[in-house]
Amino acid sequence: MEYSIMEWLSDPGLVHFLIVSAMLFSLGLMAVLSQRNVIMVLMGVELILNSANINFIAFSRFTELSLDGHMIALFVIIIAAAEAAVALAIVLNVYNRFKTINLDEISTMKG
Amino acid sequence: MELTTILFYLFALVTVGAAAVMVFSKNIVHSAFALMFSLIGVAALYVLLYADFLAAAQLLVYVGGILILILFGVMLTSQGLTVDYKSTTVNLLPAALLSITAAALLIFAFTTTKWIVSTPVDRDETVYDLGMLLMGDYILAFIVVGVLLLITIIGAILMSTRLITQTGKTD
Amino acid sequence: MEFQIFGIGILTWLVFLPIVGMIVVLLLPDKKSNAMRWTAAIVTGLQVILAGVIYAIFDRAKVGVNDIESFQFVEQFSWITVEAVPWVGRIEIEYFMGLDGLSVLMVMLTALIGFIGVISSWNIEKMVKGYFALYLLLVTGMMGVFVALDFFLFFIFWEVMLLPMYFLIGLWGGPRREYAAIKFFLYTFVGGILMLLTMLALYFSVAYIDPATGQSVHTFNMLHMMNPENFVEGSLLFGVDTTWRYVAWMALFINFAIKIPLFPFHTWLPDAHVEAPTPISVILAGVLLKLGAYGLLRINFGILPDATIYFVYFMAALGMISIIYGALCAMAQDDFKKLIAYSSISHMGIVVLGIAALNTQGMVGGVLQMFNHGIITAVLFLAVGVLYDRTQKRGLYDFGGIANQMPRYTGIAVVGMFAALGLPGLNGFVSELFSFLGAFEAYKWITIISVTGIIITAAYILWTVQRVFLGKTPEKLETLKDLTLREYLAFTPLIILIVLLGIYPAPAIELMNASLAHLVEFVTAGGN
Amino acid sequence: MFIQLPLLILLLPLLGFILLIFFGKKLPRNGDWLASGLILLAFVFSLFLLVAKITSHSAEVFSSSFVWVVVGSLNIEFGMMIDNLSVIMLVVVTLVSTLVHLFSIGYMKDDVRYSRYYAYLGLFSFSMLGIVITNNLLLMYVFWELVGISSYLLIGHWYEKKSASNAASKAFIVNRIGDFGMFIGIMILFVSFSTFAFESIFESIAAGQLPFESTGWLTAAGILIFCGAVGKSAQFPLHVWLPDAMEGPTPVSALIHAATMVAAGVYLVARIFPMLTADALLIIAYIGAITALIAATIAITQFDIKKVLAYSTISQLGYMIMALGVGAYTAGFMHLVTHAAFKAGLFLGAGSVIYAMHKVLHARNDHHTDAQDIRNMGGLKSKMPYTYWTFLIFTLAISGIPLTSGFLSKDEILAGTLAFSTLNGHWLLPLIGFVVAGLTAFYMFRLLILTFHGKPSDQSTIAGIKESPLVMTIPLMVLAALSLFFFYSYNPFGATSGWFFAAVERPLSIVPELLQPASAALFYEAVSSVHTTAMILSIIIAVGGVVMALSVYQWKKISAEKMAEKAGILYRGASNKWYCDEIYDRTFVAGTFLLTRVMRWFDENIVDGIVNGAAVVTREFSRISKWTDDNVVDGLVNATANSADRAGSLLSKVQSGKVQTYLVYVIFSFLVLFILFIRI
Amino acid sequence: MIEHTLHSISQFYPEIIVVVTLCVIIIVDLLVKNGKHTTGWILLGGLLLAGISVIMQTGSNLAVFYDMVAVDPFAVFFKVLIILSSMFIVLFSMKSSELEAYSSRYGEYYMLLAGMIFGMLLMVGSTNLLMIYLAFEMVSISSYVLVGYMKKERRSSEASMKYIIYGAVSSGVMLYGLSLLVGITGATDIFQVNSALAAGVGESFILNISILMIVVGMGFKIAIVPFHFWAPDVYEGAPITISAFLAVASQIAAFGLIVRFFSISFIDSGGVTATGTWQIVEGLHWDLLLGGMAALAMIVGNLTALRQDNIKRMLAYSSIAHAGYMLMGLVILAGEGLTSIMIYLFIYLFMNLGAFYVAMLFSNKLETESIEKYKGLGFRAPLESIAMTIFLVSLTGLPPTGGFVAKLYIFGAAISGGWIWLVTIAGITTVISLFYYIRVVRNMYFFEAEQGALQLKFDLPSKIILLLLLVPTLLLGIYFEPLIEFARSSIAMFGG
Repeated sequence: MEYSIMEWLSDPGLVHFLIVSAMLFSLGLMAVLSQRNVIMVLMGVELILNSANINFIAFSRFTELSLDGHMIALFVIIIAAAEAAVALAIVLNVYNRFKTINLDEISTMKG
Repeated sequence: MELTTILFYLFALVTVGAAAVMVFSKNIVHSAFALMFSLIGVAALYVLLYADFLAAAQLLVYVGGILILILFGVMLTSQGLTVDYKSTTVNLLPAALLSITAAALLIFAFTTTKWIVSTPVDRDETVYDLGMLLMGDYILAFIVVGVLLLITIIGAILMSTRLITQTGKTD
Repeated sequence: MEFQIFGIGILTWLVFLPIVGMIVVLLLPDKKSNAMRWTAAIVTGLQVILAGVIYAIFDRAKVGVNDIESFQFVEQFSWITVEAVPWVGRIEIEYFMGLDGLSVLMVMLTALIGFIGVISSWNIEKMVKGYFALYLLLVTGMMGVFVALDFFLFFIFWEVMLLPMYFLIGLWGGPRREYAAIKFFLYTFVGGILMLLTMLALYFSVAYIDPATGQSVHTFNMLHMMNPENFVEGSLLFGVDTTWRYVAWMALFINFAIKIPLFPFHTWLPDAHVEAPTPISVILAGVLLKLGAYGLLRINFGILPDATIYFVYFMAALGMISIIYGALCAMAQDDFKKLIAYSSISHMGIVVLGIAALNTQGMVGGVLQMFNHGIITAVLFLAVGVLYDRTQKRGLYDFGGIANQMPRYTGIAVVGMFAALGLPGLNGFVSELFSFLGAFEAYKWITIISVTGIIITAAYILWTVQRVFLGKTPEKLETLKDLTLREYLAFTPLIILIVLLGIYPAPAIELMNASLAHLVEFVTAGGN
Repeated sequence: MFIQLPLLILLLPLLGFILLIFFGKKLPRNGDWLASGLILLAFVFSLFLLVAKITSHSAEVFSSSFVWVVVGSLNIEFGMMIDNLSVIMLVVVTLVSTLVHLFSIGYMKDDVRYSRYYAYLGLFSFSMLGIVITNNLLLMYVFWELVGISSYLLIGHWYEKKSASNAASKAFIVNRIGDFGMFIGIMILFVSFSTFAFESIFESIAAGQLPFESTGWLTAAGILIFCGAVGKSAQFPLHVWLPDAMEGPTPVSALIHAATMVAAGVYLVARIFPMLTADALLIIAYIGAITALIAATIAITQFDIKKVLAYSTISQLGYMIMALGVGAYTAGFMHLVTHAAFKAGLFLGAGSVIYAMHKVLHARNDHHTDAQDIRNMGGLKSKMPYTYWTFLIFTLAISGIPLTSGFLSKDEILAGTLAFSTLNGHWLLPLIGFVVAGLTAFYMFRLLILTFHGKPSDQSTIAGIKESPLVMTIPLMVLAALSLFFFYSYNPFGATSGWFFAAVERPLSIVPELLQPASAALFYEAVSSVHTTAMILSIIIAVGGVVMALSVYQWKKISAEKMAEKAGILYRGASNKWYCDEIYDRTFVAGTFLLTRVMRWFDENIVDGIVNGAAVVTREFSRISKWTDDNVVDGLVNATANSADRAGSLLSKVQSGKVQTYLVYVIFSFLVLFILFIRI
Repeated sequence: MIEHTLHSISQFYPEIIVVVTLCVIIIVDLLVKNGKHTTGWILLGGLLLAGISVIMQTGSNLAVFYDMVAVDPFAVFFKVLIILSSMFIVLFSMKSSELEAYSSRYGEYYMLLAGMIFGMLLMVGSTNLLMIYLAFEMVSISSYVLVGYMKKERRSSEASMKYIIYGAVSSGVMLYGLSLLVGITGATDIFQVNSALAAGVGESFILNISILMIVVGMGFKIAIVPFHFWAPDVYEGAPITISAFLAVASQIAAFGLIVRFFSISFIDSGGVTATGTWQIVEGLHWDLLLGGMAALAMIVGNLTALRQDNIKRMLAYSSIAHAGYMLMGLVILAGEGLTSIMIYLFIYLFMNLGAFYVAMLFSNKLETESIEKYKGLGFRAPLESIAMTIFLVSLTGLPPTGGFVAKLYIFGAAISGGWIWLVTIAGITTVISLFYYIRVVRNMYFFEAEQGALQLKFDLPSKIILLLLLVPTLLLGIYFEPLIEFARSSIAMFGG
């Protein structure tokens, strides 16, 4: 069976979603690695989690995974929320100590 | 071209584009809003994937919860009244290289893999099934997440409230 | 086996008496330093008595080496047994001790030197409790190595010595003690790791069929390891003359060479000797160095005979280099202790040369040299200690004319010196003689070159005698007092042994004759 | 009797040693009587033994052994052997020893370590007797070393003097070098024949067994054992220790360094004579000849009375060795015996002179004048008549003037060398022999004249000189008597007819025939044909030497200085002992010291460095021990460990404290691992 | 369905007890605010009960909660270890003086601790990818907060922030990897994952990516190189009790998880070959991957530890190195490897906790964690110094201490598996480790105490806790047969 590129493009299937997730993942990674602001980094993390979720849901639809994927994604959303809450609490605390939330300035311990 | 295809590309563009704006914007508030659009895009994609409950949850939890949290974070940690929303970057080159490599690697892997695809099931609604699963197979996970949230609350409170020392002074 | 005290075997007593002593010392109140000294003396004294008993009833005709039946004072019971692991078979570690001709002399040496070490430790005033506790632990370790027949047990005792030694040098030593201590520790530890790895490789390669149950049992039992039939087919060390066997031999050899110490693994010794307090130097040179040579005989020769034959020339060459090199380095020293340290390297080279000969004369010479060197260096270090106690100096040029002030001391020290020089009539000669005779049979030129070492030895020893004892007494030394009673007590048994074994070494040689002859036969047959 | 008595003789001096070393100071008179008495007893027994052996069992060899130790399956046996050679040596040793003991009572009277001195003498006598009566090489070696150590102790008796302790060490170490050869020789024989006993070794060789199946090794074994003799008998090139050994008390020189110990080498060669091949013997002969010549030339130029005698001793030992080398076995051994008597006498005589000089100088509190320099003496003849006359007899004997014992033995040696050259064509040997004979006569008379005749340089010193006490002169007289011919042969011009030649026969060579030297029969035939020639020549040369000495020093016809000038480089060479010491110092000694220092440096820097392993670890060491260095060390450690912002080093950058940098590395590692992983 | 749930609950007592304890602590904390360790005692009691119920589970081997969690001997072994170490940590916490400044928050402290313990208990039992992730996050989120517990300390705050950023990213990556694994196999249960893989999915490229991503997350938990970077900073910043908890309990739980995950998911269900080694699912070489990481961990951990002056930081690097040693056990595709990991962990528990504990005692009195300041302590605090020496010697791996037995087994397993190069690196790095361990000893003994330095007095409970750690460390060096039996029987299910 031969697919032309156009045909492939015109029929969004599993791989399309996965590619979106991959792009989201790498954008999240980019944010995490390059942004000095902690909050930006946390936003990057959210992107990564979301990209994984897209995977789960996509697999859930296109493979035999059925609703397990939805289930996992649901829990991931919850955990993302929890993590964000704790992370922001910690950020606040750090801000109180360091008066900055630039990650590279918060490095008294090294070596 | 079917509608779903167009919608897919639209939502995908919104999702990825907004994420890109989020990453490359210099203003942190702009970034936050870009993130919102991106997350909404993801929710829309969920709809395309027949995950209606998940799309709802995504909107509620993320857009309604996490984003607000983040904005609070931005506000609380900005210096006083003169809000400095500038966000600067570090490690730009290695970060870009690594991200692009990761993306390329993943996309390459996804496209070359022969996925065992089964016929997509067009679900009407998933809420009931999910509810059954949650009370059945995933009961333990449900409970654990409950404990987790409890811990999170305690932790977040511990970290964000001011400490009252024994002498009664606040920190 | 046949000889027990309160139902416990004599070897267990011998090994663990010092531990009992250690506990007693630890329990004594801090102030009672004399009681601690006496405890140590009594414990080590009892060891000497036990060693005497062993000497008296030791059957000279039994060979030992790889034959459990002819070991003596055997104590063997299972220590750790894990039944039938599916993919490994049964695992076994034994508490297995015994004596044969290889070890009996070393046990006596350890007992004696241990006792004398206590006597010469009498004037240690700093942290007496810690000192004697560590000292006794050290003695246990040394004794244990000599009697252990299970590799695991051997290894445990081997490593148990490390820490006490580290502290004994590091806490009670001279000005650069810290450096010396860590150096000693590091060297020995590297060797220990090598031995550990080899031991494990051996363990997984050796399995014997338990006659009782028919199970295949992995074991640390050295005697089982000596039987080539017990090597599991396809295991790492299976076969004869394989690369892995050579590697294993080499790893073990390096470990033992460090302890001996052979060139080029010797550099820890001068530092350790110089910095260690006198009794520890005595122990170090008197017993610890022998562990290396003993290990070579017991383990390298016994378990990997094919590799031994393969490397024997190399061993002899290293022995030769150590002899010459040690002697030359000794000659260049200005520090009395360093000089003796290097002379130890030289003398231990003779041991290696002797045992590398792979014939009875050489082996007897080598093992006897171990014993004799132990006695002789003990005398020499004690002698240095006597001077150091009085003057706080060790430089050879700090002395002169001691003979006038301390004639008795001089007499004793000079006897020790002459024994080290290999003067006939004193014990050093006998063992050097047999070592060289044996070696000559195997390696003409190596031996001939090695014998030049005795010329250099004569030179540096006489030069030392001259610098320290002869000449006019400088004014600052005119107040020196001759030996005290305690010092006499330490010296006397050693000097008696030096002379006695020099004139009639048969009592020592007959102990090991049969065993060593058997070992030679065993090794030259390639272990079959 | 022939086993028990020698054992007793052996043990008597040992008993003396043990008693004196432990209780010497507590005994009356510090025990000199005990030591002397014991040795005298030994002498009496020895004499009895000699008479009994020679008269009744002349041809027999008594031997007895016991197992000393069993090594493996080998029995190492010790034992002793009494034949004519050994009984004669027994007497020589005990006699000289007895006389030296006596002499020392006077000579060492006021010494601080008087009892120690006698103890050491006992130890020496014991060891020497051991060499004499042992029947195997190992025991020989044992006693060999023991005489070495007693010699060391006695040379260093006055160890406060640096020169004395130096000389002692030097003597021992030089001897060790010789013993090194001997030890290897013994090893060769033992490894080949599994025994140390002479008898068994000879039997094996006679049966055709060779060490390592090679005639070369047999020759080598012989030469190597001879090395021991080279050391002990002060043969060239190891002769340098003997002159220095004169730092010891003079009686010691007489006993050890003239009569007995130094002769042990000759005795050893005589013992192993049967197994020496022709090649070995030739080398031995030449070594002896060279030694004789060199020492004689040096002796001419020396001014220290003991040094002259020392070189003379070396020279005479060279003679003996040469004699054995050419096959004049009996003559060589006989020279040993006769030489023992007259050389001991010479030394004791010199001792007597030195004692007298010393007393005078001491009384005058003069510590600058050398009591041993013959230039400070002269005209002692009238002051010390006993000493002088006995000294004269000894001098005549050593010069080889007829009617003395020296003439008998020396004449036979010269005849032997001559015979050897007729057989083998080695004419250099007799030539050297005769030249040395002349030189000997010359320098001995020079010594005699300068000491006893002529005018003293300092009259006042000589005026105070007194003859030594009786206890010192009696030994001189005894020895003088023994230097006359009739003790050895009734014919003053031929030793061969005496009992000595009958008792000591050259043993048969047992080496394979091709390697044998000329047989005894052939040799003696040649000897008898050249004997008369040799005798006449030797007398002429000896007398010539004497006359020469007289004309230079007594009659002053010839100026010694001018002669020296004429000799030029030769004189300077000889007076500086042919620079042997200097050469050794600059080469071997300096070389060894340099080597030791190099080794030490090597050990402390290179080996330690390398063995300590990777530089990191080494530096870690020093860091831990010193905690100070932070340049090279930290650079290296940081390279492996980490530190903020060290450019170029991945690891050191890693733990930067910045969490995003960590994450960059995590992702990077992820990719790297993936690439590695996917390849597998 | 309800029956199954109820039955599952009956097999779930330990976890339930911990959660109940958590709730009790919350309530008690609301009622009693006395700045004392009341809640600590409650937690201790809860742990004791949990421990007893764990021990009562010995021998059972079943899957509960719809195959989400397994209750089997393997889990029991790890749960015992986790509860044991947690109890020690609670005891430590009661003796810690740096926590005293926050005594008003003791309740929260112990609550979070209980949450973390709950997560760990789940971790070692999880057989479902979702449960693995949840347990993982449970532990992580509690520990993020606990690390930052000392809010007034800059370094504590910093540590917690680094930790959460690092942890969030790592778990994100792991989640992504899990999603891929789920997608490939179409299963969330690791047994199903295994059977799907064994049936031959045949896509090794994407599979490798997903496994590596999972390794990133799990490697983060055990702090294996190159995913270890957080550890030194976090250990240094966190309260000592939490550092110790992370170094020991967290390590134990993560190892339990990793061992189960890898050896169930990726071992060919064909099981054991004739020679006693396992077959890996085709196309995978995680043994080499993990072997390489183990080697790196040993090298980097030990070398970097050389330069540390802060005892906590030094112990952090040492923990990294020890993780490397333990990981060696996993690369050996045989039951011996797992046995040796478990033996190692068991002994590691005592010796490493011991070292942390003494460090804590010292820092309580000296108010410093600098090793340089330990000079002369050998004479000021003899018992504690001797104990420290023994713990460090044990960590070095010298007999007759437990550390030796641990190393013996790990090295032995590696040798018998033929991983000579790996074991050689392990040997070399062990020698290197001697330096930094002995440096502490040297500082304690080879220097005189400063002038006027007083003896350090510790109360009796402190000493008893010390002995509780010291005695097993020594005893296990001499007699370890029961331990081996215990470990061996606990992994019977892997060996067939």
